[in-house]
Formats: sequence, C-alpha cells, structure tokens
Amino acid sequence: MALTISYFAWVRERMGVAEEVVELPVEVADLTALLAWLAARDARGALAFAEPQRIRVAIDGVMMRPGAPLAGAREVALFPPVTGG
Amino acid sequence: MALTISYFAWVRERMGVAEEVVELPVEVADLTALLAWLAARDARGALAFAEPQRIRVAIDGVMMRPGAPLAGAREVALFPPVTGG
Amino acid sequence: MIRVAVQAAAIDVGAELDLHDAGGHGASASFIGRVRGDGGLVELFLEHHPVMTEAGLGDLAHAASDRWKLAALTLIHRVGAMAPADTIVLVLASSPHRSEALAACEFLIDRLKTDVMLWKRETFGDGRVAWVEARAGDEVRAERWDQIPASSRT
Amino acid sequence: MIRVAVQAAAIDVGAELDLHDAGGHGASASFIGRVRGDGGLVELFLEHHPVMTEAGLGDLAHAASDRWKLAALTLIHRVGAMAPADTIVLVLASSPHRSEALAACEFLIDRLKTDVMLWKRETFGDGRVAWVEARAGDEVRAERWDQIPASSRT
Repeated sequence: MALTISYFAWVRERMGVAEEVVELPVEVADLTALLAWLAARDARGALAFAEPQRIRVAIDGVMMRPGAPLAGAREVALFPPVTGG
Repeated sequence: MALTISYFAWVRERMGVAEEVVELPVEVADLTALLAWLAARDARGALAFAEPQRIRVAIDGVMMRPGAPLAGAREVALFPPVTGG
Repeated sequence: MIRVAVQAAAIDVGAELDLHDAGGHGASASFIGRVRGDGGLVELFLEHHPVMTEAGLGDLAHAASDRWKLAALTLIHRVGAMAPADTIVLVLASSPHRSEALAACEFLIDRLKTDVMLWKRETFGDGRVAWVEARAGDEVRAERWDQIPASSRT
Repeated sequence: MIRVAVQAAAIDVGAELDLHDAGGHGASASFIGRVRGDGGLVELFLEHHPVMTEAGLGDLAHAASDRWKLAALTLIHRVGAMAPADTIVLVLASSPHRSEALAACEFLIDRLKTDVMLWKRETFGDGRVAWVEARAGDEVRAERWDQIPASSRT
C-alpha cells in the first residue's frame, strides 16, 4: 500500500524530511503498527518514534486515536502534541 | 449651617443649578432631613426630590447611606444612581 | 504603567495600544465600548462628578493591579457629548500571562459600570431626551467579583 | 464578518481593529499574544500544518459565532520566525453587548492553545534550540468550555 507520510516539528527534524511516500507491508494495518514499522526501519525512525506515546496522528487532516486503522488513508501526518496559540 | 450642595444629571436639570450654597436650619441634621427640606423649599425641589429613594448622596466625595448625619460636611452631592461605563 | 484618564476628547485606541505594544508584554487584553445608535439615538451625553470619577477610576485600577500581576493598565473614559460609534470607554490590561490580562480586563469593565460616577443622557432623532436608568444586571455582574476568590480567577 | 488568517507577515493590529471599529459595534474585546523574551530567547519559530491550521481556526471561529451573538470576529495567527515582542496571535470579537464579546474572546484564545495545529521552537542567545512541550494547564483551561453551558457564559 502506497501512503504519503508527513512529519512536523521535532518529528520532522529527526526524520530529516517533511514528507515521503512509503510502500507499506500488508501487515502494517493500523497506526500503532505504522509507528513500530517506522521505528524499526532505520536509525532516523528509531530516534523519532522511540516514544510512540508522544506522537499524535492525523489521517487525511483528521486527528485519530493511536490504534486507528489505516485502511483507506491517503495521507498520514505524524507530530508531537501541539503547542500553538 | 452653610453647606455647598451640588446636583448631577436629572437632579441638576430639575433644580436648574449645578451648585448652590445654602444656609441650613439647625434641625436639618441628616441626609433624610436635607432631602425633605429641599423638597419643601420650592417647586424645583419638590420636583427633584419627590422620590427621595431614587437619590444617591456623597458627602465630601464619599458615598453615604440615606440617613447619614450632616455634621462636619462641607459639600453634599445629590444625584440619581450612576449609569456609567 | 498605570494610566487613568477621564476626557472630553476622542479616545485614540491605536495610540493607547501602542503604549502597551511597546512594552512587549506577553499578553494584552482590551475592551472597547462604543456608543450604540439603537432606537434612533443621535447623541449620548455623559455627565460626571469630576473628583469622584477620577478617584473611582484610580481605585479601580489599583484594585486590579493588587489582584492580578499586571505589567501595564490603561483605563480611559470619555465624557460629554458623543455620537453613535464613538468610543466611550477603553480598558487595556497587559501581563506576562493571558489569564491575568483577560481576568483584569473583564473585572475592570464590569466594575466600571457601577463604581464610576457617570450619568448618561440619550437624545433621539425624534427629539426625545432621557436620562438612562441604572440597570440591575450591571450590579449583578459587578458583585460577582466580590464572591469569587482572587486565586480562582487567575 | 468572520475573518480568519494564518500568515507569515507581521500582524497589523491597528488595521484589524479599524475593521471592527468601522462597524460601530457596542463592544469589542481583544486579545493580543506576543513573543516573550524570557530566558534569553532570541527567536520563536512556529511550524504549522497548513490545511489543519486553517481548518482549525475556521472551526473555532464558527463555534464561537454559534455560541455567542457576534457582529464581527477576527482570528489571526502568525507562523514562521518571530522576534521577542512580535505579535503571535490576535483575537477580536465584537458584539452589541460586552459580556458576549468578552466571553467569546476568552473562549477563542483558550481553545487556540490546544485546538490549532502549531508547534513552537525556541532559539536562545546561547545557541540552545528546543521545541516547546505542550502544557497541561492549557488543556485544563480549554476543557472548561466543554463543561460550562453556553447560557451561563453570556
């Protein structure tokens, strides 16, 4: 499954890119699995996703709970809790 | 007793003056008596002080309750409840 | 900075805001009250007791700066004859933190309605002239502040 | 009028205020948030998720205008690199009555702190660079609004 992933704030800095298109293995079916897969993929991912409980996720612009399924997703955004305002 | 009385808002309009110096009879010893004395003095006073419960009073710049004594007062201000702000 | 004024001249909100802006304080809350042209109003005349109005605004400003940690505070009230849309009152409160600026601003405008020695006279297009009656609602909003402990407002 | 913007350019508070002033609304409440130079901060960088930030501000503006009777509402957030004392955020709410303008302004700034997709990075004079952590206090202030019935806030 091809998926666009965008990164923000320190997640972006640790990943070294703002956005990438990945080809996901079929067993990576939800957000929990996606974070684990990114953490296992390379050193950048290991650094960015060492503490998955600190990561917030939006699918196609909508905030999702940590275990939400990826089925039908076109763009996943991964970022720390917001500090806006 | 010589006393300066100042009037504000519709009390001033009904009295026709903003300020006057009056010579009070000795028996006019408190604010309740002062309002009754002004109401009895002439037609302007009767109009302005027909409803003494609608009048607020300050003595020398300090808000006073209706029956406060006049002893020591230099200036009495008579006015409706404020509508400021 | 505490700045208090009662003036017949128009209130220059931009200039007052610039004074707070220059301080670079983290948060500024403001309230602007304007003359409403409701019911065909053409003039609002505000009469005041000069000594008591100045003293009242000063007391109010000090009460707010005792209650909240404020970096700057401006309280300006216009008096005399005004037209619809003119600014009657400006409250500006600046603080390092937003909750204190917001609470002080709200406190000041609520209290202004009852504590300050001002009377309003309205003139309408059809010639009617009437002094405004004090509103019970204003006294309720202002009294609120006496019942809420300072700590829970910050 | 509902005006919502996310912009890299400096926020012109005076120009935004003029738009509300022109409406002659009875009451305008505003909140200005500025960059604080605490601890030797020399730059604040604000990163945003463009689509979600715009949508978040729009949702917030509509939530406020559903909740209170507002004549005009402005919500502007700056993003990118800023220096101490620069204005980060401006909230302006105008209404015929002060309680609605004040409540809407406070609601909007409280909610902005948690609902909008923005991240802050601080750079200090000694070279330290750090992303700001979300504050628990902000979530408490914003959640307040879910517990208070709309009617008691007006």
